Amino acid sequence: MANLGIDVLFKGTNFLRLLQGLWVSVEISLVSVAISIILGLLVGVLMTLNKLWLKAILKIYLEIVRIMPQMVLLFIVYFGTTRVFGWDITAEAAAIFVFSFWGVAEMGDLVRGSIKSIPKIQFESAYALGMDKKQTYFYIILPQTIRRLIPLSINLITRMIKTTSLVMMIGIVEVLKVAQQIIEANRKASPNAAFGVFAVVFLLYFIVCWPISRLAVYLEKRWA
Amino acid sequence: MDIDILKSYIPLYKDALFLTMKIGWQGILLSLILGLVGAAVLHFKVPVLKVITGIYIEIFRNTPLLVQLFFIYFALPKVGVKITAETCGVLGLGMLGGAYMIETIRSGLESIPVIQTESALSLGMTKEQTFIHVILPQAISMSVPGLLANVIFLLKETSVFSTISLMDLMFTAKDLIGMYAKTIECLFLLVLFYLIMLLPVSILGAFVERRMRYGQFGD
Amino acid sequence: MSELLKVTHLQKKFGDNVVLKDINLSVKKGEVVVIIGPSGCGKSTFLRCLNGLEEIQDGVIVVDGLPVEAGKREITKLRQKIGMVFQSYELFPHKTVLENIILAPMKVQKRSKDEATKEALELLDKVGLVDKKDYYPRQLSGGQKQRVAIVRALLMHPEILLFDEVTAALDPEMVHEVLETMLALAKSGSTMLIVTHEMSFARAIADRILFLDKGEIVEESNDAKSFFIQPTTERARKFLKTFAYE
Amino acid sequence: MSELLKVTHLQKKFGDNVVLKDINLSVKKGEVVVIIGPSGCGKSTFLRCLNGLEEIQDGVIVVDGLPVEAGKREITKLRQKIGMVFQSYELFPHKTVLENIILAPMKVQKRSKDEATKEALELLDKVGLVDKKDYYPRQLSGGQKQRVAIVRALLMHPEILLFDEVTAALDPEMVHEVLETMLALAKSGSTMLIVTHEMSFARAIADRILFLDKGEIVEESNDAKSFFIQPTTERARKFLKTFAYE
Amino acid sequence: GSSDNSAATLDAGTTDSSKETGSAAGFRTLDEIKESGTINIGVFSDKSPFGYVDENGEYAGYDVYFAERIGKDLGVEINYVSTEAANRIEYLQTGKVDIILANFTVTEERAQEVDFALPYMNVALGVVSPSDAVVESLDDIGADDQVIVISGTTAETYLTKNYPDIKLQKYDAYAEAKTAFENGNGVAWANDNTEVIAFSIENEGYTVGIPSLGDNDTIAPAVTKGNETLLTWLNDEITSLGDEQFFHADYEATLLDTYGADYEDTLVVEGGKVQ
Ligand SMILES: Nc1ncnc2c1ncn2[C@@H]1O[C@H](COP(=O)(O)OP(=O)(O)OP(=O)(O)O)[C@@H](O)[C@H]1O
Ligand SMILES: Nc1ncnc2c1ncn2[C@@H]1O[C@H](COP(=O)(O)OP(=O)(O)OP(=O)(O)O)[C@@H](O)[C@H]1O
Ligand SMILES: [Mg+2]
Ligand SMILES: [Mg+2]
Repeated sequence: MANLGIDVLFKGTNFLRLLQGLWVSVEISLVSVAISIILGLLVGVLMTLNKLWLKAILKIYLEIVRIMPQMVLLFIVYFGTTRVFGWDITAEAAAIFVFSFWGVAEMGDLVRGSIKSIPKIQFESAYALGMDKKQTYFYIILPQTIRRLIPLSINLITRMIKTTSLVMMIGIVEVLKVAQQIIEANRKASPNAAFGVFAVVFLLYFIVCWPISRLAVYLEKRWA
Repeated sequence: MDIDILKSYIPLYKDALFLTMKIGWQGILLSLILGLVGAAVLHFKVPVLKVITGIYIEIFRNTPLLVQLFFIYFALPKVGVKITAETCGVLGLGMLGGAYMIETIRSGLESIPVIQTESALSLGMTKEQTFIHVILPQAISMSVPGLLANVIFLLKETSVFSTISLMDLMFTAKDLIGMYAKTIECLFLLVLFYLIMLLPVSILGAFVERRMRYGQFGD
Repeated sequence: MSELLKVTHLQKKFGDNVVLKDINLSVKKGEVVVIIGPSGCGKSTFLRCLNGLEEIQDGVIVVDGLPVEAGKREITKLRQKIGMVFQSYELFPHKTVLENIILAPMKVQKRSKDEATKEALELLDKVGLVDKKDYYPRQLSGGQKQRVAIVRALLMHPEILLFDEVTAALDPEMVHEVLETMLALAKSGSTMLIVTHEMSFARAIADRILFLDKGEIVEESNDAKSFFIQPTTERARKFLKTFAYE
Repeated sequence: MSELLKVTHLQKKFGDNVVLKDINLSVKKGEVVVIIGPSGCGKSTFLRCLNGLEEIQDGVIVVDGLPVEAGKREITKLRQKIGMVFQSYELFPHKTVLENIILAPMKVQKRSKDEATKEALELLDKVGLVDKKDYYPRQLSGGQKQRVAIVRALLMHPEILLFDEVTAALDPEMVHEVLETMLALAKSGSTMLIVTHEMSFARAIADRILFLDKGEIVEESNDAKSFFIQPTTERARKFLKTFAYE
Repeated sequence: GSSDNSAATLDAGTTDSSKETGSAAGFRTLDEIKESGTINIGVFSDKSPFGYVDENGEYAGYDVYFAERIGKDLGVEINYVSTEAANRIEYLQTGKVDIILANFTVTEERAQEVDFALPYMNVALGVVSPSDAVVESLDDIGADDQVIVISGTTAETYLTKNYPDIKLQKYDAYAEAKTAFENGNGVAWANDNTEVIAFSIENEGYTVGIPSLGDNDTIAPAVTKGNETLLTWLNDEITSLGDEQFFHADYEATLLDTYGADYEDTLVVEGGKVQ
């Protein structure tokens, strides 16, 4: 087992491609998280309103996201929209849609939790100062909510990056797919390439996710 | 959708469901044990072990389960440790879950006011008695919603078991699509069986969360 | 018109639970009214009704000629006439002392930042906190926080100030500094409604004492000193006894 | 041996911050000592040192002939001699009133469940809470919680009871019921060290008053009445003034 | 009785609607493809030597060699789409690719979903096992022994249908299946004989005990069901390429390294005619 196949990575543009694949994962995650935060704020606020039908709809939405495997969602969005509506959306768009669909629900729930955890007295003292509902949410409640949320949403980024390997199902070539391509293209020359390449992939994931989750811990402590 | 096809596939999905549940719940049990032990280690700041636990958490939380399984299943035999796919699935899921469970239980522990520990100590209880009778039960009930969220997350993560030849729900679906090309039927059953597996847990989670909120605020 | 606040036949229920029954009260400009009574008798609820934080089931509340109706658009106008300070935790934790104070004047009353800041600093100076203007609430002691909350209410130039047990969560020395601030306000002629459990403070500051029990005004006295020595009702006597030992 | 507690040259630091300097104190069986002083002067820290919740940097604490040494195994033995009640939130929320009370006697002193329960019910009866035995803490008022906490401490048959501002978080009427319970204990001959901000209560219960300031015993008086009227030190006089208005 | 009826109705309904979408947006005709200037071809990107990405990021392999020629003859650019075994049909049915050239074995079930053009390669099954315990007949396999297969391959379908008692150990990807086989997780590995033969050539200690199993299958390009114009063009193309022995050239360029010259005639189907 002397040759673990790391050398394979230095053939041609292999390593560069691996990094490009990683960037695809990170990019999809970042865009999705950005969308998730913005829409999640809105959904979260909606979740706290006392409208029964709205609550029911959002609850169902949340349950769907929790229970449906992301791969099924990817299939449905990427192929289903074409079948049913005849839309031909790109795989990247489908992936971002599905990840955002997931993220918005999760963020929404986090936002709801954070808003609920803000003492009622914060609303009331804003009202007592003559602010209306909109001003109260905008200047008082949301800024506090966001601070609690940022560490949590950072964790969502790492979870998304780790889940992006599913997008290969709709033809997107991300880091794990590139890894498989490299392993297969070099199977003859270095049969053990799987180990080296996967070790590097393991490391790459760690290098990307670890600082992000440390940042979350740091912010959580700072804003606690 | 073709009902006959659905009917003929259902037994396959049922087998997959049983396998997924079997491995899933064993893995979850393991993760809970790891979670308790790890959280206790961090809580008591046990020298050495504390550092090991920290490293363990960082590694398992920041890499995908797929890659973790790959190492346990394919790399360990190369150094002479051979385990069956099922054991590997349980181990992999348990190790990943453990890292999440530790964090959840630990934050439950941290949310218990120091005064609880101190009043138990002033009643003459030892550190261990305090932990077991006073702190842990409270921490667990504080963490229940988080623990259930972890359970759902872990049951869903079983979808990567296909890598190590375990015929879980996801793999069954992909496999049947590959062989017989009945995409719609296969995905429909996949969603249905995930519902069967996860909906009860999810409902339980919502229920427990509501009960806890009542608990905190009085009646 | 020297009558600032007029409450007639006020009734407030939570579900079937009648919390305030037929309350009548009229407060003149410059008056300091102290409301005391056992826990749960409805003191906080009463103050909250006054600035429309609670809907009322019956009766009329009129502040400076305008009726208080919770939920209506105009309520935000009305609330600018009423300053309110709560028991605690009400400063906005994500804003500095100064930002806390000038936020509402700027956003609600559309005053310029410079002008609001100038007045805020003057008021902060009066309560001895001008050097803390850039601190965050968590960096302040409880007593300092409450004084900032008072300044925040004052900057809106309210007609009436409502104080709900503003010292209940404070350490004794801090109680003192907050109550001193309130005494100063009373001397300067502010109209105030104060709920408190500090009997000696109530005695010192009150023009009028209301004793509330089970949602009713059981005793009303324009002579705080004699009320504390010799209340006329049995219920008030029993209540006051809980503050003495031996 | 009637000397239950002896503290000599006690020094306590947090880092470089000396919080208690050279404290000397001796308490006899049956004595009630009340400790007063401004916030942050070290009252709580002192009580916590006494039952080994804090490590001390210098000096000796001896309870009933045994030295208190935080962190040592024997500390659990010693703590059984010392009952302590805190400001609040100390009942175990996941256990009923009765379970809260009998947990330590059973687990620590290995007493039988029946015997512990029997005594617990007797004591609960004394404080008027026997009908609440199966309630959970969240179903009790603050005053009831504190009385349960006192019973819980009593069931361990401690030699000394330490009370740290047990009424600070309570509504005024509840303050009364808790203090009455403590007065009854004092009358029955319990040895107690009490930290409180309730001056009239301190005057009523104290055999001895300690006035602590900046970690030092500034004034010690065996005559509570005259201390409150005419303290000998300037610092005590200033402190007492913060409790009066006008 | 009644359940049969409802199934039949449902079935009819599906066929109708799929026909509708098929003609509306389901596929692009030959002219539409030419007009657009680009053709979308679904290939494997990790199945060397048939369809893979080389170390410079370029698609290569037996299937890709053919795809390149298609692009050239149509006079259009090629847009490669990386497919998985499980989504090849979906890509065609939604018209997201025009042709699948991903080592697609012709089967009855698949033929109901997509239209296959003429074949361009033979495939049969083979079984490889460790030399010290060679499996020479599938009847030798014990009740507790497991045979490794790759999900979605014809080997899996064949064994499931004809040897339902044999326990299969299924993997998603080649790399994993082979590693597991090397680790001794199964007594044998059943796959396309091309693969197992190559494996025994490259790895010492393994023997192909069963070189050919079951029917001979073929591999062919597939298009969306009903895409007559493209199908006809592909069939004509394959037939005429036979004249220049194109697929032999393809073999020599892409498969020779792996299989050597011996298998050239067994594997290659020239001009769409199976010998
Ligand atoms: N949001 C609410 N829903 C239902 N009942 C309420 C609500 N708020 C207050 N109450 C009830 O109304 C009554 C009066 O409460 P309120 O808070 O006004 O009393 P209080 O006099 O301010 O007491 P304290 O001195 O303890 O502050 C109490 O019986 C209380 O239980
Ligand atoms: N864990 C700690 N770490 C560092 N400093 C502490 C700690 N606990 C207390 N102190 C400091 O020790 C001093 C005494 O605190 P202590 O709580 O004993 O005061 P206290 O007299 O009980 O005040 P209060 O009346 O507010 O309860 C204070 O200056 C406090 O800041
Ligand atoms: Mg109140
Ligand atoms: Mg203290």
